[in-house]
Amino acid sequence: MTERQTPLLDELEKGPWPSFVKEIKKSRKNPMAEDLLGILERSYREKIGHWKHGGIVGVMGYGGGVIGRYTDIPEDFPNVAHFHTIRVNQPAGWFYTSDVLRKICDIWERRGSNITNMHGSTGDMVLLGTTTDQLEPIFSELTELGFDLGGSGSDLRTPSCCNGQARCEWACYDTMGACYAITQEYQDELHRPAFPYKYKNKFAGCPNDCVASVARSDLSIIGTWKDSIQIDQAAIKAHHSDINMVDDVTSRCPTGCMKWDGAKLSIDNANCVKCMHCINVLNRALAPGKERGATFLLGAKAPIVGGALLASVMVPFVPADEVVDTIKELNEAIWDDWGENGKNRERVGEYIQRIGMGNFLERIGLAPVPQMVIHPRTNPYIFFEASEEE
Amino acid sequence: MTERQTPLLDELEKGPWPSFVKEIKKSRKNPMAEDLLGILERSYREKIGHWKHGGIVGVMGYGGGVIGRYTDIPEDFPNVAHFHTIRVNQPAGWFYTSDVLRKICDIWERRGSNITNMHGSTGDMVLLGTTTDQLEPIFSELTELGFDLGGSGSDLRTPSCCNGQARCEWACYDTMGACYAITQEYQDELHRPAFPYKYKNKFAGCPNDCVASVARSDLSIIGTWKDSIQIDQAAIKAHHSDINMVDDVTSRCPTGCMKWDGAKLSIDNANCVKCMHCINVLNRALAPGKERGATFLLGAKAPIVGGALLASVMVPFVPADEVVDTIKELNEAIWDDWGENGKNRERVGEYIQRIGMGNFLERIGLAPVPQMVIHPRTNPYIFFEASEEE
Amino acid sequence: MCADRKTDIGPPHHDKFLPPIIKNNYGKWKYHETPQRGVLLHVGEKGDKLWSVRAATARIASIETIRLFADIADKFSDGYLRWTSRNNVEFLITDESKVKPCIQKLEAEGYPVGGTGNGLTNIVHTQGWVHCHSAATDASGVVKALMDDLFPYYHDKELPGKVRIAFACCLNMCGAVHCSDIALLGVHRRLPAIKHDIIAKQCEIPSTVAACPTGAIRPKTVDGHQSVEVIEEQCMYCANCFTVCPAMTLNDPEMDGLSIWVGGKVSNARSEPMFSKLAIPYIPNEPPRWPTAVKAVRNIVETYAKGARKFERVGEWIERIGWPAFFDQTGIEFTKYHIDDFTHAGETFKRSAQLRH
Amino acid sequence: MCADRKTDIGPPHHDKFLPPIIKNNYGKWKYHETPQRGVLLHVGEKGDKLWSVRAATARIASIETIRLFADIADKFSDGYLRWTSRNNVEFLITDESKVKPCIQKLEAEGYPVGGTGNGLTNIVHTQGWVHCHSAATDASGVVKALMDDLFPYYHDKELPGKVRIAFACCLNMCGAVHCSDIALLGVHRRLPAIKHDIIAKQCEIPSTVAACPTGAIRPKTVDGHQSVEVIEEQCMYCANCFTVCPAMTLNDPEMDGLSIWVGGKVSNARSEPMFSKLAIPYIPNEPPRWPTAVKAVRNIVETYAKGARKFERVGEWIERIGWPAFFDQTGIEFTKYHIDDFTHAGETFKRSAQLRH
Ligand code: SRM
Ligand code: SRM
Ligand code: SRM
Ligand code: SRM
Ligand code: SF4
Ligand code: SF4
Ligand code: SF4
Ligand code: SF4
Ligand code: SF4
Ligand code: SF4
Ligand code: SF4
Ligand code: SF4
Repeated sequence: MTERQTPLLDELEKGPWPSFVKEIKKSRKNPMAEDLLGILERSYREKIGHWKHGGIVGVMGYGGGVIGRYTDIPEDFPNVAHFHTIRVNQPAGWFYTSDVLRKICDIWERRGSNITNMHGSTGDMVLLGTTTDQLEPIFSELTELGFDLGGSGSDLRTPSCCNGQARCEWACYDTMGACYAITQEYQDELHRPAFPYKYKNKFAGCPNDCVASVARSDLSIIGTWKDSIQIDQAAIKAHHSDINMVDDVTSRCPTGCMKWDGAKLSIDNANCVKCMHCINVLNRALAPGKERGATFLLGAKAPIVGGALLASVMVPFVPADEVVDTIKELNEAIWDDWGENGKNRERVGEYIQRIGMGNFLERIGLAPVPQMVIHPRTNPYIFFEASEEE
Repeated sequence: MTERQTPLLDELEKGPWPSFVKEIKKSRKNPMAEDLLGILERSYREKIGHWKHGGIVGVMGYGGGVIGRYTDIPEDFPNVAHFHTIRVNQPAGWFYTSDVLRKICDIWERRGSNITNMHGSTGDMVLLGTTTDQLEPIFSELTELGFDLGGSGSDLRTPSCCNGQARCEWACYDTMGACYAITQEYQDELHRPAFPYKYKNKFAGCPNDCVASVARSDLSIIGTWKDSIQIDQAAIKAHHSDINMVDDVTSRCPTGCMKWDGAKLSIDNANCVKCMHCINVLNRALAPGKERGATFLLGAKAPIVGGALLASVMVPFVPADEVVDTIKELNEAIWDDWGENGKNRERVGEYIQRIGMGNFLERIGLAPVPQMVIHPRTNPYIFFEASEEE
Repeated sequence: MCADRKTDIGPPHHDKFLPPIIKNNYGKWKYHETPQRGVLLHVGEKGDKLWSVRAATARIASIETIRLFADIADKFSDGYLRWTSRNNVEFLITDESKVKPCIQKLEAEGYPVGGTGNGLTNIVHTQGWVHCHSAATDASGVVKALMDDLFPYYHDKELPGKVRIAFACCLNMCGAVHCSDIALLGVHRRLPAIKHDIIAKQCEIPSTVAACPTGAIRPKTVDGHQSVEVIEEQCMYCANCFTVCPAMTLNDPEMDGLSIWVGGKVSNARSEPMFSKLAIPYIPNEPPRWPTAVKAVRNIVETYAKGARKFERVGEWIERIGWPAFFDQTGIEFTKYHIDDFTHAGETFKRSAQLRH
Repeated sequence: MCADRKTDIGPPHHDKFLPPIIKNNYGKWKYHETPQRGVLLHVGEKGDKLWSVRAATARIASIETIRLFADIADKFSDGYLRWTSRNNVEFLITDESKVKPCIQKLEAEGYPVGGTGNGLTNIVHTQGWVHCHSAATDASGVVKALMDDLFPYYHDKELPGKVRIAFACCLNMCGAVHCSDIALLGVHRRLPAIKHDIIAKQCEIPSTVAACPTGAIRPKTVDGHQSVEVIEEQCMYCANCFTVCPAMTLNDPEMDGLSIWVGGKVSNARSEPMFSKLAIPYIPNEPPRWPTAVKAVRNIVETYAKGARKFERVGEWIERIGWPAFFDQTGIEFTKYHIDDFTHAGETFKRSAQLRH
């Protein structure tokens, strides 16, 4: 097969940033990659994509994990007539060994396009482009290697987490452990879509939220602490050369709960909202408290249909060793209710808004607390219940 | 007529605060007042009001200014069988002479209940309770005295204003002058309801907003200034005994644009948002700038139907001498559009939300400016126009 | 109708009622002081001095009282007086020696002087059982009971900042209830009672149906009458149907009552204008002196007085300490009713992990 | 199907892939430093040291590249490596002397090291014309053009704070576009083209009608076919109908393009998480290197770099200076499209007189 001319794409080989065009060209000996280049050059010329709505394809017994994809011009690009992606559930924290990566590459060289996404934006390792007949063999080789598929469709999506305690001094609970435990616990929910719509879990070890969980997961578990920030007054000096204690630290505290008297830093911990800023800046001197755990937030999503949502507080604090059990309780209570009553393609965040947070809390068995709101209601439209009658 | 026993109401004659029960009793020689006492005692006993939905009553040629009111138990309280209120348009700033007040009292003694509200919460002098046959005579005596009725129904409601330049050093434009001018200009709109719903104008001389215009008027005109706050450094000392310059002043500035170096106060006026706080506290030393005018905001209302609204910025700054003309332009442009297209009982603030602010601005001929929003849109649901096609 | 019937003359020009000192200093005031609670001293650019003595009223004023004020004005302020935007009356005095006697006279007559500066002033309120058909509670009576109890904060005791209390007897909110430091609001809690036999005569069925913000009303034939029904779960007792249609009444002696709201403001000082937020969803009507409501408001005022910084309004104080602390310090119970569930509810959910623990 | 077909085994346990130093220090790290851009040094409670060298990738990775990374890992980091939550690759090195050579090797192979600390890191992005049927623009190409242009801010040049750029090729926003410092979002601007002849076969008409957030779709018979129509004024080109029904396509070569959003974040540091806000409603698709979009982003980054305080994220900077100043300083035009007109629009109106003039 002769290599195609791709004058437009070639422009994207220039410059210091790694080039995806080079990546595809590196895979060029694979005819799928060659046709991908061709179809992409065509899109660049015509300013339009050439993919069709995916049909339902997958591996036996699973309802998710594969995104079916076909080109609308198979006559010109027969090698990408089928070009399905496989979502491979990544190991927690995206840690690998060279060894296991090579084995995955080998499978993909034999059975796919040679091209991957490391990683998809939910967190999966995305194997980019194969044909329907290869799906089952790929699946069997992957499971042989100890890997399994991730989620797609109206299921529990592949959970993901920051690297947490593996490589971060601030992790307030074991994000990777929790992510693994939850992923294993819910293999059925992950592989067999049975929800009204997708449902995501993400795990961040502290309020820096390095997996964007508050914005991108239905249930977001963010590490935090209850007691006082640990201060090593002596170590503050180590920071003195590049940090101005007032301009850079105390004046940036959202609640103004810190004082620097020129020699000593004091924190009114009752008013600390655990934002992490001072700890981030003075990371040799300050550390989260010792009574650690997590805040649970629910309901984030992208805009379709009702507008984007950030997750909102469900449980202000759960001790670290109860995090996994609490996630299970919450997930299951939520799935029971939303799974039963959610409309088709209604994320849980939208569902809550439709039925009312107060009602939702009652149904999932959580008591309302003021931490759940920015402020109490401003409108007087209260749905008083009949049971209130005396 | 014998005086009734009112054991419950009598409880409300006790205590240091002026008693409305005493006020009604003072008027007791008037049979309407006597029956009002009786009906109110009944309400206190039964915990329910005894007034019916008002019928349409009024003076000839006017559609507003009188609120019809009838009791639902006329058999027991025949003297308040009719008990209409008359809204008398107050003089701007609620200034009176003893002389004119006595003349009003005389009219009301002859033709009404002897009881008033000084004032109603829109601002009118409210004459509380008369019969249908008295309306026309009262109106004629009031106009003879130089007074006219205020608004009610779907009309321009009685405009009101803070006392502004009459007695306040901070007034950035002539609120009373503007209120008077606008009231006179729109006598027809005030007396003959022709709008989809009520429409209110309120005038506050500075951002302290002593008439709550931002919360209680459809068009709110709030005085402000463009240039620098006037500072009399020497006068700051006059405040020194009771004011802490940092705790009470600079640290309370919403944008942190003030500095106190122990002797001198400096303000980064480009970042001053004209909140008034520092001027309020240091009123002998600071004053609004010299380039004065007003900010126009639109759309405030009480909750029914879509929830309460505060007014939002329409024109960030209008010089003081153009305020009245700009109000007229804006009122008229708004009435043209909302008057035509507003639904029945849809306040202009709700109307804007229904049709979209961008469209509304186009229709009333105002250019969009970023001062109108807290922040630009966060959702990507943009109604691009066909005219955008190239 | 006589030929010279005057219409559309508008209000009299205020010039007629302004004292000479105001005409001379119009737009030329320099600063003000508060020599004592209830008295404002405004000083003009050229040194002219005007004392305003502010006295409380019940808002409801008998003509006897207005005549009394006229007499007092004649005696102490050359016949000039005004009302404020919050139902206080002010006597405009140019002769300093008349200030104290004016105060004495007012207080002797039962109209105490106060209401300026940081503290309480008069309550903006509405008609209640005195005049309105919509009222879920009385207005003047609750206001009287409250102000008796909180009287020192009007008269002489200072609070950290201005505390503006408003009162409205139904959700129409004919007052600044939606933006007040503390607000009391009459609420219904029972479904509209529908007069099936007369509704079709008294009201337009389609506009009645359309009036409901939640779409709870549906047309229905009852006992052969053209009427409507209300879906219970969808009704939040706003009474908008009643405003449009008198044959749907919400008033109910047992279920009506009051709710309490906190933290609103309208001034732009320091913080931007804010809405009031729900503190207590329901307190029963307890005429004549509404002891539970009075106690609840006093509790909020006193907790605020203890905790707020100078100049801090109630809403600013709560924003600084956080709503959990507000509920904690006041001992008010947080319930599902506090969590918004109307159109923009989601905008009030706490969408961040910034929390005090 | 063979008897021993494995299913539901889930991902391998991460323990298998963690280097010994991490196992030993799991949950026991003490602090970190950044010896140079792109290198993190984590120090354990007992003094153990782990250097992570972070390199850029195009996210799209050929197996050749993954094998290259495997070789590099074998050589410098005992075979251990990881990817980050933003498509960078990290080599986990315990021998300090291997840090520089590892960097050299990576950069020589075209995978520059950087992305830590205050500055730019990799762009979170989506599939675009490489794989998705929905794309209003390409993803990888725009990202490549942008990062080439902004490269120094990834590699060595500092910015006041972290700047997270995200890219999504349609309103489904398969990325963190809604909460990014700077976001690029593919937009359609032409009505869905309806395939009247096949729509009834391919799609359920009722669920297609129901999919529209604004109710713009109505059932209609066209040329004898059961189909739908779209009310032009009510369509805002969200393509939700297309997601549900392939017979309604939005893709259009001339009208599709990009929008730019600014000021979002997800961390709780200092300020709470924030949504991105519209900066530029529309920029045409200009393959292969999207010069207008690139220039627009550079302008925003540079204006921010000039004006922001240390640690300040884009959204925090704008909140401090105010949106009028943002539009003024960047020279971006403010249009009616910037003013929200969707469900919660009113919540974004400026409802106060606190303004800079
Ligand atoms: C592959 C991936 C983008 C990428 O290039 O990385 C992706 C690709 C698609 N997403 Fe997504 N989404 C991907 C992460 C996301 C994320 C980000 C996240 O998970 O953190 C979001 C936003 C967060 C969220 O869940 O709200 C996201 C929000 C959507 C939506 C809108 C959902 C909503 O509730 O608003 C759709 C529309 C839908 O579900 O019908 C969608 C639909 C799609 C579909 C299946 C399009 C479709 O209608 O068939 C895309 C298939 C493209 C393809 O060719 O493979 N995708 N999608 C990401 C999954 C890879 C992985 O498994 O790791
Ligand atoms: C008399 C007064 C209350 C008072 O005791 O002071 C009043 C009394 C009534 N108001 Fe009001 N409103 C009065 C000021 C207000 C205000 C405050 C203001 O103007 O600053 C508001 C809130 C601001 C606003 O305009 O939104 C107000 C918002 C309403 C509403 C809700 C309007 C809305 O858009 O949400 C209604 C309901 C309606 O219009 O159908 C309403 C309706 C009514 C009616 C006419 C009830 C009705 O449905 O027939 C009341 C007649 C009561 C009576 O017995 O006289 N009244 N009303 C006030 C007028 C006196 C005056 O002219 O000075
Ligand atoms: C007389 C009156 C205007 C009128 O034309 O009637 C008035 C007059 C003054 N106001 Fe006011 N305000 C008046 C209602 C208001 C209102 C409206 C309301 O309460 O419904 C507000 C907005 C309240 C709110 O935000 O909810 C108001 C917010 C202010 C403020 C801002 C206070 C704050 O910190 O938020 C100031 C500044 C100050 O007090 O230093 C102020 C300051 C003043 C000054 C000092 C202005 C001056 O130099 O003359 C006057 C004496 C204040 C005092 O009472 O100590 N005035 N003032 C109103 C008296 C009402 C009453 O009887 O108590
Ligand atoms: C490796 C990674 C986690 C992972 O498991 O993959 C990570 C690792 C670290 N993050 Fe992060 N963050 C990572 C994604 C994020 C994200 C998520 C995102 O961007 O999508 C965020 C939220 C961003 C946002 O708000 O939009 C994030 C917000 C932070 C912050 C808060 C910054 C702020 O001021 O808002 C810190 C604190 C700091 O930088 O001082 C932080 C700090 C750190 C530290 C210093 C934590 C530590 O002690 O190890 C790590 C090195 C940071 C650096 O790059 O300089 N990390 N960090 C992610 C690297 C992404 C990349 O390749 O660039
Ligand atoms: S979220 Fe917190 S614990 Fe996790 S990697 Fe980021 S900074 Fe570390
Ligand atoms: S973590 Fe944030 S809120 Fe707490 S003290 Fe530090 S800067 Fe302040
Ligand atoms: S609004 Fe301003 S100008 Fe008017 S009375 Fe109040 S403080 Fe004075
Ligand atoms: S008026 Fe307000 S914003 Fe302006 S300097 Fe004074 S305190 Fe600051
Ligand atoms: S608040 Fe309601 S009950 Fe009270 S006066 Fe207004 S409309 Fe009547
Ligand atoms: S009270 Fe309100 S919610 Fe209930 S039926 Fe009437 S209009 Fe609808
Ligand atoms: S953002 Fe849209 S076009 Fe891009 S991958 Fe996701 S669904 Fe496809
Ligand atoms: S593009 Fe969106 S708004 Fe337009 S018809 Fe389709 S679903 Fe409705």
